[in-house]
Amino acid sequence: MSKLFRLISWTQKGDANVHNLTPITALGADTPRIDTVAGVTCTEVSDLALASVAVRLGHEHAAAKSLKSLLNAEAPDVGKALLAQPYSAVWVGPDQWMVGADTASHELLADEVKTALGATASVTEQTDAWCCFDLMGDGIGGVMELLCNVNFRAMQSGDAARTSIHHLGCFVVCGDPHGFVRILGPRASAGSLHHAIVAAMHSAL
Amino acid sequence: MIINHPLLGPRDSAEFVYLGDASLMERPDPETASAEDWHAYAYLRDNPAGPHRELWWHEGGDRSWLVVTRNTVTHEITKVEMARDVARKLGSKA
Amino acid sequence: MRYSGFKVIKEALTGHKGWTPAWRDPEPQSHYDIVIIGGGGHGLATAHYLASVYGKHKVAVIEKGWIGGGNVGRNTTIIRSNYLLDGNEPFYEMSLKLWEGLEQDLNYNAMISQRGIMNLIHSDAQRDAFVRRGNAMMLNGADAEYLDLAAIRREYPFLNFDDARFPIKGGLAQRRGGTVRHDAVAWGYARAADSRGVDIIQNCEVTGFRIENGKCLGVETSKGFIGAGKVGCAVAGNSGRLMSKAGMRLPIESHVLQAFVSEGLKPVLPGVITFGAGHFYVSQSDKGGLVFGGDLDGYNSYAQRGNLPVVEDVCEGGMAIMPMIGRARLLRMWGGIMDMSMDGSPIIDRTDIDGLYFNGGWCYGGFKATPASGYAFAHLLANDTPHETATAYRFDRFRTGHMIDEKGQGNQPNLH
Amino acid sequence: MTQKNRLQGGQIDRATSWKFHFDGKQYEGHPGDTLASALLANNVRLMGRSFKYHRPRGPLTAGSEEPNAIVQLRGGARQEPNTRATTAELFNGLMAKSQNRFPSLAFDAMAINDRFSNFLTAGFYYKTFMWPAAFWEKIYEPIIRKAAGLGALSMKEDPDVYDKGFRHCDLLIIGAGPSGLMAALTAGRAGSDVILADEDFRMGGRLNAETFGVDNMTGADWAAQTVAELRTMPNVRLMPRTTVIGAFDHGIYGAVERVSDHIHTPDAGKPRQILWRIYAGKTILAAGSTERPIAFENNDRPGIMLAASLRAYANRWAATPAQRIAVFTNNDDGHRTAADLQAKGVKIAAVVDTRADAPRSDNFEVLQGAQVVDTKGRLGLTFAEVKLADGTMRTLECGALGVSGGWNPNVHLTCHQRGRPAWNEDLAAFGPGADLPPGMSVAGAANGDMSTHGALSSGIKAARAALGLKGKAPKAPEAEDTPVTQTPFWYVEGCSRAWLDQQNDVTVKDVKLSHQEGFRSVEHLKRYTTLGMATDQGKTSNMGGLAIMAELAGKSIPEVGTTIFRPPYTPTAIGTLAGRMRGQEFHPTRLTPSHFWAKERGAVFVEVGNWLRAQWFPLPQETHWRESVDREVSQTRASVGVCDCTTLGKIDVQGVDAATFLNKIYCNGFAKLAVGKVRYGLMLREDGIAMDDGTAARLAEDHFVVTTTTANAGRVYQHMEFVRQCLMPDLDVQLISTTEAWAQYAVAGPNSRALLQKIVDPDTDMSNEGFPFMACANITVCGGLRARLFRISFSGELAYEIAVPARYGDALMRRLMSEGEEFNVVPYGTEALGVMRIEKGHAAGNELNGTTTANNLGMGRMVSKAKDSIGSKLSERPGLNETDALKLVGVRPVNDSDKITAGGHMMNANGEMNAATDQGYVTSAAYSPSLGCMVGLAFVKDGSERMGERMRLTSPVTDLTVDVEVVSAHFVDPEGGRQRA
Repeated sequence: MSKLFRLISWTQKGDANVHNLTPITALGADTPRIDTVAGVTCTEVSDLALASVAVRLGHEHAAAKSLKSLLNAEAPDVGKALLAQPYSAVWVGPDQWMVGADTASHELLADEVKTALGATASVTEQTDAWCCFDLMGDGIGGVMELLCNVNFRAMQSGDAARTSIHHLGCFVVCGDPHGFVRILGPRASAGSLHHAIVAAMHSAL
Repeated sequence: MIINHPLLGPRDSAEFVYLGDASLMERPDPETASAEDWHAYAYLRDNPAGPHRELWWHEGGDRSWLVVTRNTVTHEITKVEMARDVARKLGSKA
Repeated sequence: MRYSGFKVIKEALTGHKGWTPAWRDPEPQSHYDIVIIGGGGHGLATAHYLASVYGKHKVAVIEKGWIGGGNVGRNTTIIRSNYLLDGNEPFYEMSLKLWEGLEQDLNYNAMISQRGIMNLIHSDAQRDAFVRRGNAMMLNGADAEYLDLAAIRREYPFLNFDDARFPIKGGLAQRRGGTVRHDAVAWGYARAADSRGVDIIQNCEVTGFRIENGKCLGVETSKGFIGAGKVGCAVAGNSGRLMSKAGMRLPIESHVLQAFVSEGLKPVLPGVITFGAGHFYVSQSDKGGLVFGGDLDGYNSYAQRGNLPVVEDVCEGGMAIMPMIGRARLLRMWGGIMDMSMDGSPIIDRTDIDGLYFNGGWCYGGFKATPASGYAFAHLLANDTPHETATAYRFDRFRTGHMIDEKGQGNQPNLH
Repeated sequence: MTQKNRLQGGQIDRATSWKFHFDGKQYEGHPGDTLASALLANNVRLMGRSFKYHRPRGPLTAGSEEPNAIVQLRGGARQEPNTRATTAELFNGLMAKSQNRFPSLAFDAMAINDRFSNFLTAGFYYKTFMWPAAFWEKIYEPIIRKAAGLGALSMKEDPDVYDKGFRHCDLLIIGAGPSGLMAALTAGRAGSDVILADEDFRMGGRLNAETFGVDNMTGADWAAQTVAELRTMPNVRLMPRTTVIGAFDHGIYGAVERVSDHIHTPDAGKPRQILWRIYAGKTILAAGSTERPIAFENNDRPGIMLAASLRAYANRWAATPAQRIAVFTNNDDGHRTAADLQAKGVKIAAVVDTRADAPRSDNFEVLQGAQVVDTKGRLGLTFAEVKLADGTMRTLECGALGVSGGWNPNVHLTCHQRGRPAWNEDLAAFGPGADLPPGMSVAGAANGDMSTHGALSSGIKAARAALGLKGKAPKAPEAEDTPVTQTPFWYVEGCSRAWLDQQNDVTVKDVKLSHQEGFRSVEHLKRYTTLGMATDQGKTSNMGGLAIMAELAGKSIPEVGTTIFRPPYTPTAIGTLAGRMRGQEFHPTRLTPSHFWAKERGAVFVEVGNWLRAQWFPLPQETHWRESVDREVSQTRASVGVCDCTTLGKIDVQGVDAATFLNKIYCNGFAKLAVGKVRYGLMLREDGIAMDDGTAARLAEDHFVVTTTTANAGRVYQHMEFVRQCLMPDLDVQLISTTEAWAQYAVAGPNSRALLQKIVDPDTDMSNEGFPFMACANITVCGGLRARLFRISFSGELAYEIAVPARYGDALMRRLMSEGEEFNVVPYGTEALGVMRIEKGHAAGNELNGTTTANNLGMGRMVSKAKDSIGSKLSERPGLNETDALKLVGVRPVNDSDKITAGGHMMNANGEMNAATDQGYVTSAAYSPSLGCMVGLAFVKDGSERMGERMRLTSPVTDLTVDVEVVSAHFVDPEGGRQRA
């Protein structure tokens, strides 16, 4: 195998955090943005590592097994999310999941997941494809119904849906129907998404 | 409109991208097909006033292609299938 | 009966007792030289030119409902000839010239109003494309004018120049473009054709074609069989439905296009304006309503109605480019069924069935084409050769790879 | 005196007085008033002018069906034309103006039209203004346009914001009258998720306008009590001030909530209105019914109103247009009006009833078998001329006349999916038909259950049926249950200038003329006379027109049929339908990872799709953009430049069959691409036309990264998913977009290697041998950060693209700039990028315009014959392979100072220049600092065979024609030595 091929895997690089580049948040600052309106807060989440898992054809069983041992739980079913530590997961499509963890301890999450699933699944780093906002407080239902077409009133903890917010494809994960929802959106449009969320907060609250 | 996604349940059609007649899945066999077959495949449509099998892509959802049977006069949707399953059946037929 | 200033005054002073029906209501004869299926703008125009230009008088137009009830009665009334491709531009330019003389030709005031059409430009690539188009128009003898930002600001001060997501960079104008009182077009052609002996038969639905060894002998209708030397189909929107009765599959899908009108407002718009960074075009009628539209709903449909997402999309475009209409109210929305062809361009051609001729595939460009479509179809029906401006509108262009694709979207009708 | 016509009682808050202005004059009203009720209470009847004849008009109704009392509300940028005074809620400081009059409402010069009404009949325009031909455009039309319209826009940007939202429910109930309230109560108590929407600001419908009771309390009190109970139910959402405007497919309803229209200005951050998309499992339409007038001569004077509206003003708003009124009716309902107003101290001149057997009254005079044949009063009603049963005439002095011709169920929403209403003989009116929108049922007066008790019971029934509730049905409250049988009476014999459509001035005479001229279908009638096309959408006028047309045609009304009711139910502000999607928020904005850095550098940005990209980076002393761009190009070609190219689409393609898959997607071969290598790829659409181009990098046997153009990223991804799922479902391939995950920068120029060597960690061999042209690898930079390196060149220079996780993009760009100082590194924007790719002859969006083939692009040989790929077969059609097909070439001016214009057309050196002699067109043009003149790329007929030929470039629309020379598209380094160096 050529030298280049040897370089394909990052796992052979020891500590990934020795490099000397400083990240910025999706909104372009050093620290996450927090907005509060009438007791409801919108908090930018900048320490979420993400990796997508797509099962290889014919490896459904093996992949499910490996994923289960990685997550310490069954991979979430259609429309569901696994809210756990150290790994969380969201169903994103047939035989596809998004796995999440803290960047601090899982900067190389994609490699971890790939190592766990091996040839049974395709794994892609998605950490910086997304921005993330947590909505917390009483009355988030009123905010959500201005933002997207998910029936939030019917959502339970652990329900997840892909939907459109301000013409942006987003994931909505319900942590607590009465006070916690997580919104994942395209990172490059973090500003537009944030603007839409805060405008809806001012309108509904 | 509301498309009853086989996996996700009722979803607004605004989340989907429409392509056209489901016959687009029946691509001619490059080995055997005639020029006329290719012309018919790419350009001719039944365009029925009534039930129509058509392709929708769930872009704002799970990125599945669906085969939706929808009445073009009333917009009533009577059947929704995962396109990949339909394609596999077609494949096994061929 | 001819309309004249004298007649109008006389009737006004004598209680309008002398006005007679604008067209007769005859029963079908057993045989015609030419039967036109479809009492819409194109069918009626075809009949008019057959009678007035090509000397054919034994002609019938058969309509399943009331004339003018299809797309000629449900469109946004715009006329223009700002096309790019050689297959199109001469045809639409002829159409515009026919519009310019229509009132005198028909002795009917269709209120042709050439207040101009302005295509706004929002990017360098778009400017390059519109410059190419403007040049193509002028090289084909049409009028076109490129306006820079300053000129646009002068002529359309109410547009969104200062807070635009996609700033206006210029525009391509066609001053001879404009609008027409759409219903009057159907009525005017019907009245003129009728006065030359054409039978306009309403509430007469075609149930089938009588085809014997490859020749079409006439049509079966709800009023019985009507024999014909030639049958011309001009039912755009329902082409698929009709031609399937002749066993034909077409390079066409039927789609719904919504259109909108606001409450009557004091004049605000000089002419037609099209937004280049969203789906929105608008003009103002002589009654004061803003008449506007945008994109197709996007799915095959024969239902003359659409859904909310496109209504919102169009209004978003409107507010983006002219935010002063926010408090104007949308009065009515409706849908028309479009013959969306595989390259976005129409078909005026003979079919493989002897004596059966086809006119359709107008996408949403049908209204402006009405006079030329009628003229070219009449020419084809009378001479069996395509009119010089319509030679490209052939069925077999897809077989041979001679598509006329203005938008460059390929064989996906809902993108044209 | 103020509020001369204010009666006692009513549902207004007399404790509070509000001041408001109409046409500059100040009046007083109370909370609970509408503008119309407050004006009537202040003895103002004249509120508007009609469209065509400018006739003086006052309110005809007390609701959203109002054709006449249309005013301009508010002022400045909030000026709101064509607003119904009958539904506009009064607020303190409200300002309104009458419209469509000059100089004043009382004296309107345009009322001259009324004198010429003989000329201005239906269809008048079509017959005239044609002589001489030129006059229409120049003289006639401008005059007509000047008279057009009713209200005026402010022409200023609407300062208010609008929201859109989504709500879901088991049961949507439209209308909160007796049946709607009862349905909500039934469903709410059963625990289902209910939304009750009503256009009024006070729920209760007719119960608020009538005097009769429900369960031993007044209807209004019962309604209030019921609303109070519903408010306690968490599963019931009450939406007052919310008009359901349309019934769309599959149980989706559009509804407009007027959040702030009843206050002076919206609170900070709050919307004026909200468009709700309501997703309803089931729907009950309980929209009530609308009273219809009777047509008689001069039936349009201010003071002439629908009888039940007169009653509503008295009972709900304690207002009357006059102290002495008469009633003209063909049914018992009219008598209620007389009784109720009399009870409030209003004098009843008489009740004129068309029926010979009309019920008598002890309290007021009833003229049986009589008809109102004419009226008097210039700016308001003074006298009504009555023809008695015996033919003798009698003049009634009255300031108001209540007219009742019966009731029409409000079936509009039942028809929004093109269902047709059905004729109800008892009511002599159209009721809901059989083909309702799926999931909808109809209750109460909308369904023909006209009595209060009937409405209440039908509400219970409808709710139980919709929700499939079992068990014993609750009993409906006690209420009046008088049966309604309606004998039709449409117009008074012999009337001519009797108004049907009051706003559009359509009279009985016009309908007769329309019939006479052969416009006999309802659609023709509507279009020829404009009947029912005014802002009230014909709610009070259509039936009268239909009845007369039916009589003339010798048909029954159902035979004549109706026109189609279309959304919206009432006119809807365009701003509401747009919501927040306007201004800068029209579309979301996508920012590149280096955006914030570029902003600091003072970059000028340009919209590319939804992306904002740096177009160029001006230096303080630079006064013209060309200076900046030329510098960026020269410095890059001389040393090194950096450009953010993150916007290019990136698609991660993995799986055992990834190579097989790409082999099908691209027209050129990919099966044999070595790991660690990149290859240029061209994608065709199935119709053989070029769709997109880009590169595919093979990072592993089963892993590719595909790039697309910025513009086509979305469509290409969709196309690849289509091929994967629908055409090749048995391949092992997985796709996911990674466009935004990676910050990707082009580092170009002779010093690019030297610069990158300072960034890339040492274990990557950057030598030309170690990392040759078209190599790619996963590497690390800056001491261990994962990165991707591609040696590809768009500029034609020695160049790389380096990618790091997006969050580090900002830092990497700053590092490249600092480390690059020694090389005089320059950041360059999209303009310089464009210049360099044109100089290099690379095709981009302007060349890939959806009509060009591989052949046109000079890549015909790339279309592999060895395999089948998408589009390969149809690309063989003759029309796409003609001998003189357009070929991509370069053009440069013969005279270096001449301009090359993109969009210009290519012509032969000599001869005419027209469409017939057209030789092609210029796709892209730019000034080339490298060549010192403008250069362009062009498609020219048989271009590849015309190198060195002199041609003309003409652009009449920009008034330019220059001599040009056809040259190779590769202006710079045609042999490609630099990028391999």
